[in-house]
Amino acid sequence: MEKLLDVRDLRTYFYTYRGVVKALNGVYLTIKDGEVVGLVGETGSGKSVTARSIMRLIDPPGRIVGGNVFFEGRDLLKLSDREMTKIRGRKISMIFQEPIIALNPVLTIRTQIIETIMANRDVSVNEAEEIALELLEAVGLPNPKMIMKRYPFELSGGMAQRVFIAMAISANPRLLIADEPTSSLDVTIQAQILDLLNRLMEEGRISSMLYITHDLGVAAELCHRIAVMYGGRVIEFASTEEIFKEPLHPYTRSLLKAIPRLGYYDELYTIPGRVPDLVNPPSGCMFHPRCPYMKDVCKKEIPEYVEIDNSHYVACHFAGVKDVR
Amino acid sequence: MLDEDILVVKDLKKYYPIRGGLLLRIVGYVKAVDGVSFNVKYRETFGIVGESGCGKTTLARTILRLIEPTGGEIYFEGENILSYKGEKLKDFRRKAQIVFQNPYMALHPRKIVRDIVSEPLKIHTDLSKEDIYDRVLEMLEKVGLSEEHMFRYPHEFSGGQRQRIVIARALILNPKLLVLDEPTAALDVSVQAKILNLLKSLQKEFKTTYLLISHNLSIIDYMCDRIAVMYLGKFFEIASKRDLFKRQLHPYTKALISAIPLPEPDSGRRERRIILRGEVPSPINPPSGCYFSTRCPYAQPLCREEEPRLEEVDEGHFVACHYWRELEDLG
Amino acid sequence: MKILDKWLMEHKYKIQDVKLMMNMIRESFLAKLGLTIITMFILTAIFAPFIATQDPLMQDLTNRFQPPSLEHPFGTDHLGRDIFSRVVYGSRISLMMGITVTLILFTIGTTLGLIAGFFGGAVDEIIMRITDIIMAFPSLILAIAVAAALGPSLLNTMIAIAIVGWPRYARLARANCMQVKNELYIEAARAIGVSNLRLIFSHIFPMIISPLIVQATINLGGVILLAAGLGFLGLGAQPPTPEWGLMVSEGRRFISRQWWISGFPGLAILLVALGFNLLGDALRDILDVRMRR
Amino acid sequence: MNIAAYIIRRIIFMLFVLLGVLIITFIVSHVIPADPIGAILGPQAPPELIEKINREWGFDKPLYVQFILYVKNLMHGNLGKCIRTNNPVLKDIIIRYPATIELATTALIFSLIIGIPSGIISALKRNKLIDHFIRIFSISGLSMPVFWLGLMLLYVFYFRLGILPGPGRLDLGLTPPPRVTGLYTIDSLIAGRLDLFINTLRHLIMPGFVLGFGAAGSIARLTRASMLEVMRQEYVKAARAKGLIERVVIMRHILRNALITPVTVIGLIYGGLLEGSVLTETIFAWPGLGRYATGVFLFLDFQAVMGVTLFIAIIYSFANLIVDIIYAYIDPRIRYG
Amino acid sequence: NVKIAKIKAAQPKYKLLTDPETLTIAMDISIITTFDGARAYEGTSILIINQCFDKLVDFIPPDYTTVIPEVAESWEVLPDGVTWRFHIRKGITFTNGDPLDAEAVAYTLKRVIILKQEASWLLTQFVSDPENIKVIDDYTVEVKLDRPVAPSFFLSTLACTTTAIVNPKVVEAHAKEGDMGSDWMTTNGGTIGTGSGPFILEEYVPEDRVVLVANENYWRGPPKIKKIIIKHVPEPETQRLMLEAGEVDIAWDLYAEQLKEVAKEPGIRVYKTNSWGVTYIGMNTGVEPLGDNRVRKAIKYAIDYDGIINEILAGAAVKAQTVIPYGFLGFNPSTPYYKNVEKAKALLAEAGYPNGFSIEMAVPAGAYPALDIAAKIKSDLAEIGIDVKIVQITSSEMYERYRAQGLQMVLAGWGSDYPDPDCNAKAFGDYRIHQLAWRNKWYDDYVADLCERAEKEPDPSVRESLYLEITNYILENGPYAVLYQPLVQRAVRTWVEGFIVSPSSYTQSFYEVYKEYVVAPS
Ligand SMILES: Nc1ncnc2c1ncn2[C@@H]1O[C@H](COP(=O)(O)OP(=O)(O)OP(=O)(O)O)[C@@H](O)[C@H]1O
Ligand SMILES: Nc1ncnc2c1ncn2[C@@H]1O[C@H](COP(=O)(O)OP(=O)(O)OP(=O)(O)O)[C@@H](O)[C@H]1O
Ligand SMILES: [Mg+2]
Ligand SMILES: [Mg+2]
Repeated sequence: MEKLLDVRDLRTYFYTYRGVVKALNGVYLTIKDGEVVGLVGETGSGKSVTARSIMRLIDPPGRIVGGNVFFEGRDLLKLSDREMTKIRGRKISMIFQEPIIALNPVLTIRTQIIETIMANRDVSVNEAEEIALELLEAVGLPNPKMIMKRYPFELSGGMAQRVFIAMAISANPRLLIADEPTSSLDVTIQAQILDLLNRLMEEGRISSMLYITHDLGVAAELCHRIAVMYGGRVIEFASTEEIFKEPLHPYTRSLLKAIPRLGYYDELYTIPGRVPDLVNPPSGCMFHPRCPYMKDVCKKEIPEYVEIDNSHYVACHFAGVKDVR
Repeated sequence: MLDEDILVVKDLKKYYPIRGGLLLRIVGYVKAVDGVSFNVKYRETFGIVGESGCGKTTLARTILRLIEPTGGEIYFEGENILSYKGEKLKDFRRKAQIVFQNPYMALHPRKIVRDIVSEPLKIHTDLSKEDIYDRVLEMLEKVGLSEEHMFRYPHEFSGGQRQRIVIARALILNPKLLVLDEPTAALDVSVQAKILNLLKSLQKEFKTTYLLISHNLSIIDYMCDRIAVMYLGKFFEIASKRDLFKRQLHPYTKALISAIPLPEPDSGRRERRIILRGEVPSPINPPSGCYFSTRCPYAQPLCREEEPRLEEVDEGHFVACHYWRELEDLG
Repeated sequence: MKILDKWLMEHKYKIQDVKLMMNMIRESFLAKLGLTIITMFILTAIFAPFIATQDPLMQDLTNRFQPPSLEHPFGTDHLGRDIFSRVVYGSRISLMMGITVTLILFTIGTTLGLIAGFFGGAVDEIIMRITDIIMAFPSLILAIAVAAALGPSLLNTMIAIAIVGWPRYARLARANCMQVKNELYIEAARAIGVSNLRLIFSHIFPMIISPLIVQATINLGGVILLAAGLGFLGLGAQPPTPEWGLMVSEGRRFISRQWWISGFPGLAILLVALGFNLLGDALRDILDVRMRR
Repeated sequence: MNIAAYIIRRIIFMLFVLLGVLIITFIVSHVIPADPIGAILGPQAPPELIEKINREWGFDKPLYVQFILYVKNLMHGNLGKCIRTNNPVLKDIIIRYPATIELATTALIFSLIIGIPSGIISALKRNKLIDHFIRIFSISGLSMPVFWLGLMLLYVFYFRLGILPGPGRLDLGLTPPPRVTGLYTIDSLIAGRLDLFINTLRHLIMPGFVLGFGAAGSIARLTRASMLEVMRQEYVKAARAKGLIERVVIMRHILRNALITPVTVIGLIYGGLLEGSVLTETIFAWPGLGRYATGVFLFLDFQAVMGVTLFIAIIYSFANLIVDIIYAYIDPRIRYG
Repeated sequence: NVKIAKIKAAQPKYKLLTDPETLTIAMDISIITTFDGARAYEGTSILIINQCFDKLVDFIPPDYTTVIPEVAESWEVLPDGVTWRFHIRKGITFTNGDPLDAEAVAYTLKRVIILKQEASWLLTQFVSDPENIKVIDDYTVEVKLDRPVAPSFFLSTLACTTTAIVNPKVVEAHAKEGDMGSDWMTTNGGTIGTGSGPFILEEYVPEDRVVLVANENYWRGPPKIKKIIIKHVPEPETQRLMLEAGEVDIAWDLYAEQLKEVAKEPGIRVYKTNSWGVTYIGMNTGVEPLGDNRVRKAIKYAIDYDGIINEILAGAAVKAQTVIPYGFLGFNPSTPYYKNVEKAKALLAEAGYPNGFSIEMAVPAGAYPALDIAAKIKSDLAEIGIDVKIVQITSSEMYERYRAQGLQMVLAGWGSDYPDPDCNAKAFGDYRIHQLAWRNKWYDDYVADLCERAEKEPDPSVRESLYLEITNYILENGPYAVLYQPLVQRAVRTWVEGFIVSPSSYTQSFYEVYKEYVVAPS
């Protein structure tokens, strides 16, 4: 499998009155064709910024200050705005955490879905309308004709997310970026949406996906590979099994131990300290103030992002050292 | 009404009126809590689980008399608190406390931590300034904060720390009942673990009774002794934790438990998952008969006509389903 | 020393807040501009006797209609008075009036708004319906009506503006109060057993004060403008008071030749109002940023 | 709730507000005892005559009786008489309001033409030099004493440069077009008099600009704020992510939503312009309601005061009503079910 | 032609823009209220009515002491001293050709009494019953007065437009509900057939213009100008510009300063005359310490009369300190008061106020130059330690409060409706008629009695000496500081000939006006 997306050393900063928020500090990430990659991490770790940086949708005061985003071999960051517009929606599309506020409140669903189809496919209005109906059907919405006439506020969260998914897959993009598409939804509705995504992948409507979530359970179910973010970096990236069975980074390990699971009643493991302040990040390894295995070098040097085992990437000075594991 | 019950709720209802039309008359009701009965024993942790909008928060607020119920009775330590007024109500407030869903919103943004945590003492006791200071410090240390935090504003804390402050404020008067309304819903996993641990240890120390509300079954399972499953303002099933996870009698409970994604690759749950049809109906126009009948994979004609009552089918195991027996046989 | 230390400790973050705000003002060109203008006028008002070159009331009928010159930087008017000195003294009147009226508006409006917003029901209905009625009047017209009815004088101008102006504050306070009232931290306070009065003034009020202050800053400019407008119509200060609006009005008869008689006082009105509006606008931006963080 | 019910409710509410306006005006115009009749008749008129005429006007009756009488007459469309002009108040108003409407509308058009584009540019070029410039301009608009601006412009463009006409609605040598609507612009076109039309427009420039300047400032500010707000919204990001070209994003997603706010305040702004006309008309000798209003207020001419206030309040409320209805149409969220 | 040459030389840059046959006047006509003489009580209305109607008698400016016959060719008083007989001039017709006869005159007079409108008191102060007006024959009317009065007094009021003769046929044709056509006349008075004056009202557009055309059949011969257009120009500054540009022939309402400046321009002449009124400061003797005549005198000595007249008013006033204006019977030229701070201070000290006191002075709101004068007086009185608080009040309120004796000091004007001294003398002197003397609480029976005597005195010279005594007494003791007598001034293009300025609207005629013009080379 060839690399569809190859993000290298991506850096995105926000220039705010509080100072420079270094939201991304060199993110590495690859997605192969036909693969679902999960991006997990706690609030503020930079998941959304990564997604938006790939789409080049960072608004001022934010700016992508360095790195490359290779997509189908081309560096997206070097494209003109016009060319980038052609990538969005056609090649890479995106779905959002809160589908209701991501839909324009004063336009009908019909307007919004048809404008998307027409922007990315060379079709007439009538054809677009047919495609729209077919798509709405495909995402499991009952009575698509009715839905088309509605305004976003008349939809429930689950329905709106389905509409959004329909729009996102309308041009058969090669990559779908899903930024926590279910975290604003209920468990049972979440199950429906996950089921839908699975089905769409099976049907071939979705080929590759970058799935962002903070819920390790969701990632475990959906993804082939998982990247764990912390403090604006991907600190571990491996296949789903390895992440859960053999996590190498101390953060990943602590995280896994902190999740309550059914039938587990012992005291939960906790990570001391708090998430790093991205305006004044800790020196060296971002995680060192909270790390149980912290050594002097961790305070001084930023660990490199290296491949340890086969396709198992980690950014930790001691990732290879057995006893620390 | 047993002596061991700190709280007894009987057929509690809370309907929010919807106004509309020319004269803004009441045109309907949101039946947020629609006839709920249960009891909470001293020192236990009673869990209520349900999806968003099913009325959990409303139930919590009603029990604490932050809003007035539309109907039903609430007995706290044997007394009907709905008749409380003035001093009695104030007294009730020191005995029953609440921790809210969103720690980011539950603290006054313009007050420093010391003032926030000392407020209950100022209202309910006449301790001297110094005593109050000492008590506040002591409490803060118990929840894992220190003196240097006393003069900070809430926005300078992380979500977890804020929730600690909320807990400190709730426990400083040593209440008998603490209602926890999704105390970790807004927090990250690593922080959530700390709060849950803290709550557990504090319960041991203060011997408080917890009423824990959550939409996350794993948390409920981790924390609670008994669990109630709520849907559209009603309880579908009440059971002790062990019972419930062994044997779910209500199809909704089954679906809920199967819907939880587990952090274990290839657990095979995906295949066995029960995917419910459609959306949760609106509490304004709940379906006729059993409220779950619109989404229930096993619904029968009877379900759409007659509402099942919550009945005790086993020692301490209540369920509201016409066909729970048949379903159990089905497996 | 200890007390000071403790105070500093307790207010460390408030002080930081203020510092942060000052930083933001410093970063905003418009805010700096506004603050500079206001400071200039406030200093002028305080030190008027030292800045003015002569008695603002002194008439010199042999020296009428002098165009601006070194001796009379802004020229002289139709009674031979030095316009510069009159403009300088006028700043006292305008600022005094603006600030007093705004304080009154703020107090009345906010209190009523808080009461209406907090208690709702009949009280709310009554207060809000009154504001509706007053707001259905164009404010200038109502102010003119009230000022005309009460008879022209500085005090009556102030009363007129106060009558016209409080509903804005009441509405703002009410809207914010209703919003804050439903915030979780207010409910939390109620759960603790905090009394209504304490809720309103110690919990809700501190939360809604910022938008009100911004409103007041912007409104100060508006009040000064409105007062000048009434002065211009002859409903405000009495001659020979050096009130700017009145001065513009006095000079109006001579506008085709002696533009400076109206020109400079009007410019002063513009500048003061501009100063407050610039600052208020910038404050609002800053507040917006703060609210969003 | 459907739109009809919404409108009916708004109208009922409006009537209520207008009654309040009446009561307040009535109280206000009677706080201080005044004798407009005596003032009109001058110092020489014998007191008996003054009393007689006061009696004829019903001014000797108790206040509440006067008020009830007034409201009764109002029901029959009778607004009473203006003491000063000796005309029925309604007639006085009808003669004058078109001038004010023409002026206020011109000002509104000016302010929209200036305000909306500058607000948009300002938001799109946020924190650039042009943004600062536009913001200072728009805040100056809010801080401008219109009466002074009018005088200064008159001085420069009329007295000094002579490139714009002076006060009044038409050059003095010209006869107004036959009255159809009372708006000279329209009437002159109806009469087929292009020269009059152009002359009217030239006369409208200065007062229209002076009056519209402040409003332009508010509109620019509002548009800017609203644009910035909308540009932050998730759906704008989503629109870009969907692959829409920037023009479509700005036109369909940003502008459409951002302009809702300015549109909804047009009513208020129009009301503001109507009241601003009091000062502007004074400066530009505009024979409209504003000047009339100042006149009757200064004179405490009760019935005229009531009439004018009521009239302005009605226009004001109607403008707001219409805008609310428009609002309900543009923003589906208002038409909540 | 010499005149043409003069204009040409003086006016090279102006071309005559107005029609040579039309007189164009810029005037503020916003307060025209009616064209019915029986109602009109406001200058601009009266000015128009005066052009369209004839009156029984008239004045020829600037002599306002004796009336001349107009519609009444002659008259006599019967021996009872109260019955007057007017002989109507024969051959006068209304503008529609109807004859103007005794019937029309009697109807007009009765109409005024019956309608009892604002201005009616001018007639009803002498005749209160319409039955006392009788038609003796086609051209003789008899009027029986309620009491004897000085003949000049009665006659001067008949020169007012209140009794301008209307055509009963036309008026009655439009009567409804017993209003004797008043409603219709309000907007249509002066149109063809209603009157008999030198001009006919052709068009009236409120707040825009009044157009009058010549009555070619006027009994004294057609007027010299064919048309008069009165344009509504409320702004004095605009009036001035239009006058300077030659767009109008007369600017009606210029300020003193403007007049001073335009007078310097070639091609413009300023016509002046004394007004029928005085501007004064009233001092309420009921307010401490104004009850003390020494204090009042101190105030009179503190005021800089010359400064006010020459500087603030730019000369637009005549120095006068007594209450009867120049040009009236009984005018008293004495001006004993002048600014004398020492003397004023001494008087104050004598009265027990060496450090002055503080007092309110009411001024009509927004009125110029009254406000400037008030400011000047404030600063003058400040020099002797009196602190004056200026209060602007609207005229309605001022009137109400003044009538209720509720003002402390007031800066006001007093104007007469007709040029007879009685009105002024009584107002200022006779507290019993509840006019100015009463309003300032100056209850002086001596001067009040004198006023009553003077009113009835038939012999003009005796009457004159009585008024002299009255004015002197008021000058010394009265609660008034008379500041000046204003001038009435009109700025007129020099190509306008035959214009005579008059202080009163009902003596202002355009009958003799015409234009000497050149058509400028284009
Ligand atoms: N517009 C912005 N201005 C300033 N800082 C920003 C902005 N957007 C994001 N950031 C900062 O960038 C960091 C990463 O944010 P991001 O939204 O990517 O987090 P996330 O991992 O998606 O978190 P969540 O789970 O809450 O969505 C945060 O510290 C955030 O404060
Ligand atoms: N003040 C209110 N007025 C009207 N309806 C309300 C009000 N508060 C809540 N509701 C409605 O009552 C129902 C139950 O709300 P509640 O907040 O109790 O749910 P919840 O279970 O706590 O949900 P969540 O998990 O989102 O907190 C919802 O449909 C909600 O919309
Ligand atoms: Mg995110
Ligand atoms: Mg809740």
